[in-house]
Amino acid sequence: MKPFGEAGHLLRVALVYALGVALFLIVRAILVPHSFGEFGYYRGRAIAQVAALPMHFAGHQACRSCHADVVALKRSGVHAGLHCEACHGPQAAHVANPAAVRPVLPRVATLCIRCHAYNPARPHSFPQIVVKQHDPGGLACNTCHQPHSPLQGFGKKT
Amino acid sequence: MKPFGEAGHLLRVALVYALGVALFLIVRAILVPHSFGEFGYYRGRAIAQVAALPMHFAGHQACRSCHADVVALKRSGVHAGLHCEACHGPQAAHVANPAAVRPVLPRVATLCIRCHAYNPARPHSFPQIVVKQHDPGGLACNTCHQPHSPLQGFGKKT
Amino acid sequence: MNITRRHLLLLFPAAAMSWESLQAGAPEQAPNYQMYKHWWGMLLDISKCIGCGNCVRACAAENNVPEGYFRTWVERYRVRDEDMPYPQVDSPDGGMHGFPALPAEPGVKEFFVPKMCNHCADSPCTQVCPVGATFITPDGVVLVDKEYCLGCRYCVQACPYGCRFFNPSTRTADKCTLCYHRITKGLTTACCEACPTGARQLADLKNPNDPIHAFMRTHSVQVLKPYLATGAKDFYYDLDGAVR
Amino acid sequence: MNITRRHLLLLFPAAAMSWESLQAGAPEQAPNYQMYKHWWGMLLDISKCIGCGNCVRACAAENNVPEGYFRTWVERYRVRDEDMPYPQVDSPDGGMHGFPALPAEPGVKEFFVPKMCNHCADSPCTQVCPVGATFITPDGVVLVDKEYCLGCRYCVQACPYGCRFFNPSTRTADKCTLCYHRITKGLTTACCEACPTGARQLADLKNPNDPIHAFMRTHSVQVLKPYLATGAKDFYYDLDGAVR
Repeated sequence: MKPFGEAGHLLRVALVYALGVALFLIVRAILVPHSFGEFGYYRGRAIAQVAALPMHFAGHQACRSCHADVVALKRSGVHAGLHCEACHGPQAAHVANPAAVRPVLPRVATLCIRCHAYNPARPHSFPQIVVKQHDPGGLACNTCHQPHSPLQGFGKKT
Repeated sequence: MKPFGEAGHLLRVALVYALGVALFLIVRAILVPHSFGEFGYYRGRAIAQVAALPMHFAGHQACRSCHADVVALKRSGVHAGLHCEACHGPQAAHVANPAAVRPVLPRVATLCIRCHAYNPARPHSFPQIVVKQHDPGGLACNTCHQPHSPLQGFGKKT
Repeated sequence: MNITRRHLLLLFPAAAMSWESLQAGAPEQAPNYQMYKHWWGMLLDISKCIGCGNCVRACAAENNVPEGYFRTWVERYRVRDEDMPYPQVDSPDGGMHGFPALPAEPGVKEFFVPKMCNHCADSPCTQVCPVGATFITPDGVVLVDKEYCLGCRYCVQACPYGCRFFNPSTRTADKCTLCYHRITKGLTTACCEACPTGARQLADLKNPNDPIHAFMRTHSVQVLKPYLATGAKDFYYDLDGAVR
Repeated sequence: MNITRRHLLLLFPAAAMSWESLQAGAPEQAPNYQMYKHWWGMLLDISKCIGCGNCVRACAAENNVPEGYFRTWVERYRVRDEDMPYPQVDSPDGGMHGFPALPAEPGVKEFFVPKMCNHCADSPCTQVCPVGATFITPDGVVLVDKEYCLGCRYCVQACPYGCRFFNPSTRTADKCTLCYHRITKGLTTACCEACPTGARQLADLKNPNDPIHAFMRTHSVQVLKPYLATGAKDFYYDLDGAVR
């Protein structure tokens, strides 16, 4: 006795269809990353991968534990708003291994004028100098100015 | 002898065409205003017609010849920037005929608070009052304030 | 018009046209006013606008603007924090009678924005007029020729700033003339005359001594809908991103 | 992946999908960082930008941006008087090495404009990606999945702000991550860290105590190209109408 009577050919079609579905699901399971769709139409784990990238700037909170004196000096002057790495560059490697990685001192000759050379496009209230008039002798800026508190000793807010 | 030989029918067609052109030019000359196209694709005289419209505000230059004292008082106080007609309304008719057209005095009760009632949408530096707190007695503003120089006698810039 | 058939037959169409323009003559202007020496605009300083409505009333009085219609108006914006694209805007009676203070809400910024025709150098309203009844003058003011306007309202639809209306009494398009009858006589506009704080300043962009040039060189200024490239000449200072 | 044919035959497609999402698990985040509690943006104060290029250099150092490409850059605008629609703009090396002063011209206003990804809430770049390799995180940062990106460059074309580029070394689309690896650890971005004047301020719009809220309530702020309705989250203060 045939269990499906005359419908045996329908059963065979259904089996082929089921095999097709199975194949689709296998291929899909292999190709679609696990976390796809977790937060939206993208691979959710990509977020964590970007978040795990290495840092090069340590961030201004890192400096004070060792350089409290310089941070305090800076905070007392017109450079209070500057973060250390704005001038000293990325120092995450130095923070991770202070003894082995020694920061290079910035070259004052190019560092200071990067911000303070006169440029008509700068806000007029920002302190700017015409280098040749301000310093005809070609002295280094830190001959007169303490870089961490540049108006110290000039009779103004130090 | 026919002057155009066998071409007499062409002459007649040309005459009909010339009549059509003439009719077009007559109709055009009647319908298109003279000044159309003088400055652009519009009736040039329309400019003069708009320029000839009557004025209702006389303009702040007109007041001083008769009211030099008030203008001087106003100029000495915080209302220096106000033009007379900002409060007194359009006075061209009065300027044209000072004797016949007498300006109506503005109602202080509504005039002052129009600008000086507190409104959170106003610039915070603009002087504003909460009427009920500033004047619990319901006095008219000009009981204490000289409208043309409202801080006169208040120990400030008069 | 004394044009006989005989005259016309002698003229070619091109000659007829040049002859006509010879006949036209200069318009009657205020003495000494030379159109080509001016290019008018307006400076609107939002940081000074107190929403008193003086400008709206002055404009209505000067120009007989019918009740319920406005050639200039003031809008009050209420913007919740960084939610710029969705401001609340109201303008009761165009701001003519001022703005009743609304109950304060935390995190909501309020300010007033005066609005009026931008007297665009490349104005959409002028471009769509089928008969040349609206135009920009050589001194940069967009005007309506009330004798010529058909009242088709194309220009009302074309203005991206909503500055035009159909005047029910004249049955023509109507709009701000920048008080052309005043500025050609050396006066300022009625709205500027009545503004108590200097939030509106008529500006002659062709006059190198006009204070607008110094202001523009030292301040950040915006026009409304710059992406439409209309050449708008209402310059706004302190414009918030919420304003459309 | 241990899925036998027998298992699969027992599962309907819908069941298979929900089972997969169960398997996915939470991403590895910095401890204590909860994505849904933040919504990141940036405040850029043009009145404070001095064009020193610190931000551009810091970004390149922090994110290994290849030479000649920029995730952030600074533009110098030169605007002649009211001629807003036609500014001169330059950005030599993205402003990385500063801007040599140009000879002064009368009537010309100059200023700097820092630019970077706007981390749009409805970003065109995300919408066009055919594979879902670019996306906005639940905390509002538009990122690129470098493992998934095909390098088709649709997103580079779609960004109306020109903030994306094709990275020739990774051969994928590249862009500002808003230093996602820093801000999820409680630090600010490299560009903000290096900015000497505070012209750039990272802003958490979901944090009611973030200073941006007080700033926005008391200042007029703009976004770039608001008419594109991208939901841009770089808020500019003191923006001139010349800036596109």
